[in-house]
Amino acid sequence: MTNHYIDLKNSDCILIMGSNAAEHHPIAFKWILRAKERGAKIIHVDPRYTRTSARCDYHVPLRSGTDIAFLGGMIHYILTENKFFKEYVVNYTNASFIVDSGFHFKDGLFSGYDAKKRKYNKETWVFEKEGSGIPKRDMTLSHPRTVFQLMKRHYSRYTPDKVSGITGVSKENLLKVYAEYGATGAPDKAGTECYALGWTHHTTGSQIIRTMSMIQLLLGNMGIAGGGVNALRGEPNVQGSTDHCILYGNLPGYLKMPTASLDTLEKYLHKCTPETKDPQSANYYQHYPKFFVSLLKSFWGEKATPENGFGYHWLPKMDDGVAYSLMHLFDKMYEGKIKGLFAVGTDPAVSAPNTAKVRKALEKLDWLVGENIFDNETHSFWKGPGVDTKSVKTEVFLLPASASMEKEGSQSNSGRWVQWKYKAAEADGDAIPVGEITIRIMAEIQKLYAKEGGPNAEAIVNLKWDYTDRQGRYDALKVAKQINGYFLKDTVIEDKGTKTEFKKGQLVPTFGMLHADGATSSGNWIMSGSFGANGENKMAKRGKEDPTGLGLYPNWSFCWPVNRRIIYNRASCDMNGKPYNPKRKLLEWTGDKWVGDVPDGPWPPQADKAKGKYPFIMKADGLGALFGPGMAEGPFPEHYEPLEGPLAKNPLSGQLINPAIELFKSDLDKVANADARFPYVCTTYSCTEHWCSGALTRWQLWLLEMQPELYVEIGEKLAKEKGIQNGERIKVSSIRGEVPCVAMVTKRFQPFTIEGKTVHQVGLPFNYGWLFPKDGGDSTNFLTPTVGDANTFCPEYKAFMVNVTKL
Amino acid sequence: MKKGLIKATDAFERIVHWSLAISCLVLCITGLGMMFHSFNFIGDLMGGLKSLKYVHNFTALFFVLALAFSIKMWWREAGVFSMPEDLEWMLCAGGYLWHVDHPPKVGKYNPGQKMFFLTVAFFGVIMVITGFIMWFPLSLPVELVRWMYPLHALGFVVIFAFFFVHLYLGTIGSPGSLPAMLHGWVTRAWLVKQHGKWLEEMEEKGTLEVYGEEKRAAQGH
Amino acid sequence: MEMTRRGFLIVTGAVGSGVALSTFGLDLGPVRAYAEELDKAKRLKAAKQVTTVCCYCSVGCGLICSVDKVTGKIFNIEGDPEHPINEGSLCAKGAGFFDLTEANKYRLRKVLYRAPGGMDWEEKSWDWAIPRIARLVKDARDKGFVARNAKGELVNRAETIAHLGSSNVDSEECWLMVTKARALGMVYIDHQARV
Amino acid sequence: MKGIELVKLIDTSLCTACRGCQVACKQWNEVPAFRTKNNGSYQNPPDLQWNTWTLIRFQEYEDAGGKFTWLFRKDGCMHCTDAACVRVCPSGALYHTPFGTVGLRKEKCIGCKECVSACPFNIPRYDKATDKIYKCDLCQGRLQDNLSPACVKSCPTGALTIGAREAMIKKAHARAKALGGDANVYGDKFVDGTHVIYVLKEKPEVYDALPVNPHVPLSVMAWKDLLKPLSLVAAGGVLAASFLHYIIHGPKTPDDADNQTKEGGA
Repeated sequence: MTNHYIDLKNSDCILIMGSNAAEHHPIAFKWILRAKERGAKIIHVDPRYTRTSARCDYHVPLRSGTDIAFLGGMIHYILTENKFFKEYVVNYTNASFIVDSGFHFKDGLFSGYDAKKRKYNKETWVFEKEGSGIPKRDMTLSHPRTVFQLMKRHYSRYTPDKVSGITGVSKENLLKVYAEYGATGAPDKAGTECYALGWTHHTTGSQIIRTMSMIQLLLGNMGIAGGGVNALRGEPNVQGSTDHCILYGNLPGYLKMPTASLDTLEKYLHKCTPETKDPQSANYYQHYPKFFVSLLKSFWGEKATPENGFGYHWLPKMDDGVAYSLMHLFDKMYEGKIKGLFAVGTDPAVSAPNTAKVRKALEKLDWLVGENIFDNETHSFWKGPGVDTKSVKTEVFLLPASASMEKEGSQSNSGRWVQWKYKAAEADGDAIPVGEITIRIMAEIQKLYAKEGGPNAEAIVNLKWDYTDRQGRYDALKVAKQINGYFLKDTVIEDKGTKTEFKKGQLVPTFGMLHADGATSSGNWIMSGSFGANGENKMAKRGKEDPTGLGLYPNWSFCWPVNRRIIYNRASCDMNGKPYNPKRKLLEWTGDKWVGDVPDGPWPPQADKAKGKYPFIMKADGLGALFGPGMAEGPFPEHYEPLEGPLAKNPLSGQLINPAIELFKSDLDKVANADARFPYVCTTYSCTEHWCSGALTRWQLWLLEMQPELYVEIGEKLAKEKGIQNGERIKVSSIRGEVPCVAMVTKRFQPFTIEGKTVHQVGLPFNYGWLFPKDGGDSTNFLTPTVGDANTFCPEYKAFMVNVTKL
Repeated sequence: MKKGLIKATDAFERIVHWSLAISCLVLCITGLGMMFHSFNFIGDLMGGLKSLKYVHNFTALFFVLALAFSIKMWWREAGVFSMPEDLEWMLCAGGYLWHVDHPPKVGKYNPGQKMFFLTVAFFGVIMVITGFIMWFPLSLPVELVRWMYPLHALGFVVIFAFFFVHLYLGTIGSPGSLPAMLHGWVTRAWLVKQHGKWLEEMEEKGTLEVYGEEKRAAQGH
Repeated sequence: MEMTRRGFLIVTGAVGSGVALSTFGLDLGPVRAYAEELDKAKRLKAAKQVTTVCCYCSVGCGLICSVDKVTGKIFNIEGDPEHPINEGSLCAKGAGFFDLTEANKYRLRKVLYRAPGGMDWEEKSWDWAIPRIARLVKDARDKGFVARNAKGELVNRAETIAHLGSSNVDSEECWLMVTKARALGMVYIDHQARV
Repeated sequence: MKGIELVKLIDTSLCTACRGCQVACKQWNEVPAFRTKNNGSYQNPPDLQWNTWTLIRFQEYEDAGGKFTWLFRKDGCMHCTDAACVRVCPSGALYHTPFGTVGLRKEKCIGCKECVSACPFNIPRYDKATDKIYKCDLCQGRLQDNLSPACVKSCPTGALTIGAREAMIKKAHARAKALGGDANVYGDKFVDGTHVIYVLKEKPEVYDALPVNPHVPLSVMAWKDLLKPLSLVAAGGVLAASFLHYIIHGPKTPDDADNQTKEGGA
């Protein structure tokens, strides 16, 4: 989230799209309702009428997988109806930049496409630059190759008629939403968007979110109270686990995982550290080397020296252009290439796409180490339905873990609040925290390598690994401090003429004080500052002060970065630092300093040409990117159909599916697009009463009682066509597999009219598995394809094709 | 036992009577315990109100049996009015309320007793039906179940009231009656006064049993 | 940190009506004698109160665990009324948080092991399992270790072992896991952020 | 009555059916769950049961104009002022608390099930195993220790609030007025006012299992107001009459033996 949960109350218009907030974030929805009570309009755009829709001002159904078309239509509306916040767009975004003359877009493809590799060469996706190296700008936005004009042209194709035909949303509804949301382009209006897995679970997921970000930039809704683009994330510490990057492509703090071609630390740092010639761009990532070297120091401590590149070579390197995501992992496991797996607090045998393939892949493992508080379908895969247990040679460990309230530590919420929690009781039996299990296993491995040696053994043997207390138990505070970072030698920091001295061994109070020469360590630079230099644990703060009245609660827990509650907040003020909306004063420049939230840097506002900086400090150009060359499938989001959809042809172009997605080719990766055997659009989702794969909640009988078994929601019309009764057991099948379930016949799914034809959509929750309860149904991911977003590899769980039949 | 006493009831009759009487009494008392909070203490005597409920419910089973036997046994004698003497008897209230020199002679059961019997039989059945529905109400329509309570209470009102009348008349209100249900032997004088016609019938049929005498079969005047 | 606040008063409901429940007064009246239902509320006040954060969605609601000072066991968990986000309230999953504690009979309590071809779990000790796992990790890693890729570039990758999870453990644990995985040379690393 | 009379307000226009209340109730009161089936609805368990004292009812509703809404209603004890259940309860297990709510002393319940049929809202549920009835007591124990009921405490959106009766009724009416349309207040006008009141978005007759005009059943009135005193009057009357009969008229003694012989021989 750019903003945070409480901030939702400050909005004037909340677009909930790609989220079912009331069901999956009921407490977030509380703040949405607070906004509604204040008079805000709440709009729910979702294929299905849900508990969220029930409390919104209106619900607009759209066909799964057509969000970019819907939002592209909104951009078209905003630009043609002149609803955008011009001052903001001109000054705070790259709308005025002039794009390279080689850049073009034809029939669904941008310049530089390589059909063989399914990848773009992005060399034309760049800006024209002045001699000084600063991008050329046309502040009137009239040059035909300005980002603004290109964008306008690109989205001119997204007319209400066209969009209606693709999405199934009536023209009337489209214009209602566009008008309502477009109205937040006024300087004193705030509009926000809440999304969740309903947007990420698409082959175009990242681009959907980007489209919305563009809308927010156009309307001046970025960086303000009640604005932003807000991911309501689905897991308790998914923010923390993402911040620490349990992800193939990143290292803690979103630092980039090195690739093979970057064979030295210098090359790596050069590649990763962005540059700008514009003196007004803060370009905060210029400090990248400080963050990265401090990370290496936290890994290998004393053993990481300038001479050995701080251990850069000990890190594994990815092959250039190769991904190693969950789907790749199971693809390789299915090929028999992966022999051992740690599965910690996760249940991919239910939650990963194409379950049949995943479960077959697990059978090929030599060993599996599971760590969890309950057993699940992954740990017990060897006795699952249809598995010949005897022939499965996998050695399986299931290690009992402490539950969340049985251990001390921090969790980060979507609003980036890192909250400390305490241990209330010891876990029962032999259960210990996952941290302790990790420490013990790794310590044992270190011993083995110290004794026996092995390839790249230094990386293991030299690893700093002393995170236990005197009793030998896991010490969360010790780890937290290591993450925050230490001064490794006596250091004097100069800031605005004042000198502060830090002793070796003191905690680094903010990432601005990290060093690239090995003088500091920090396990995750964005968390640097979670402790004070004096050792105060800021994550444990419980202050209730609210000086801005906007619900920022700056003294409650720690919020990265540097306790900034709303990021890009300098964009809430005009060029002179005066708030655009005096009623919701997030930040104000008083002439010598910023007052309010922690600003995006201390520099004066942009109007000060000498010292002032642009607001989007993490961008090399310092401005919001309406043109985003970082994306895999193009700098402007374009509508493509899901991998499996009801249409044989994309109504907008000759390019049916996202041209940049990777296609998996195993024998179990089958696809049935516009196939009469599977005529219905299907989507999957969770429910309030269960969580994710249900691996925790199905074991809780109070919750199970409320949602006891797998069901499929079917519209009344389709049910009637099929002769299906409410409550009847039926079967949902895709080309990859089938699941029996209970039919829930409902008015809440209505058929869509797509390109003149009636298209039905159905949906199932993904919370069930065979292990428990015994008669509750199995994973809905038997239906879903192994395919993911071109940038993130989030699987496409939200749009694929099925059939429903009576049993 | 004094010589000359006349046998009014046999052992079986008395057992049934007392079974009915005692179970009815227990039901009334336990019922009272549940009907009025101020009588909840009755439950304490039984180890709690819940035990009282069980006593009430299971005594009811006993009551059902006794009631069935009573009805079977007494239906003919006490369930049918015999005219005209019963009507005459009723017109002078059997001589209970004002002085009547010669109340009409009635059979083994006078109309008052017959009315009592019919009331007990009728309301007894009602109590049984309503009681069982109250005991097992959950599968029945609530509107039906609801009315079982006032009906049960109504039955109680009537039976309870009649119970006292019966008690009074069976004891001090009509001295000489009690032995009929204690050991079964009554005086001739009482019989003449209360059930003259029956005496005559017995004498006619020769079914009269007099203590210390042989049955005087078929002996007439 | 343990919090002892005098009766963690809940005023969610009373805010609108302008009547704080604290003004109910402690007029216990005749019903005080019926202790059965009152016991728990009293135990609550006598308990050690420990704050925690919900482990389901990412809203980050605060909860208070009430721990019996004698047994050391959690006997009640409810929303933390001081918490600025949830203000004491909880959804269905949060309200059932207590069912994640050892009160839940399905919780794992022993190290379980399934031998190759085995038909069922066997109980093992930590001291048996940890060295066994370390051995398996080392063997699998060393066997498939890729020091250099096809192009001959130094990559130091352990491609035969992989790590999944987790977004529902603490950040410190995440950091330990990722550090361990990278030190071992793993590249197949992922967690629920994608699913 | 001592203490403050309370009202729990259920504002259906704010309820998201998250069912936090349904679980919070079970958690606090430590009641177990049943293994249920999906019957084609989110509503589960399908009805209140001895171990489900509050239940969110889900109802798909299309009005005459074809406008669709999904209605959520939290069902549970209404805590009547004139509570039929208290009237009929033989043991005093059901009682009026100083808060105006209807408490339940479980240890006193004898499992007679009278309240089950008497309740105009169909609330109390009987459990065979313990031979007792169960229902919401608005967390009497919590109220007495200055804690709000578990359901109110858990409610995220403010759909459930509790406070002094008059203030809550006022708030309810203000809310219904603000919502406009068919919104109405349910609960303040019958059975002398309930201590749980609703702000309903639709007319009461729209909602499943919600009586439009609830009242203490006539049968209960006949039984408790008429027959109960009547039974005493009747029994007392009979006793008195017998006594009067004895002292005024005297017992009906048999005539002495001579007389009788004479008469008999006549």
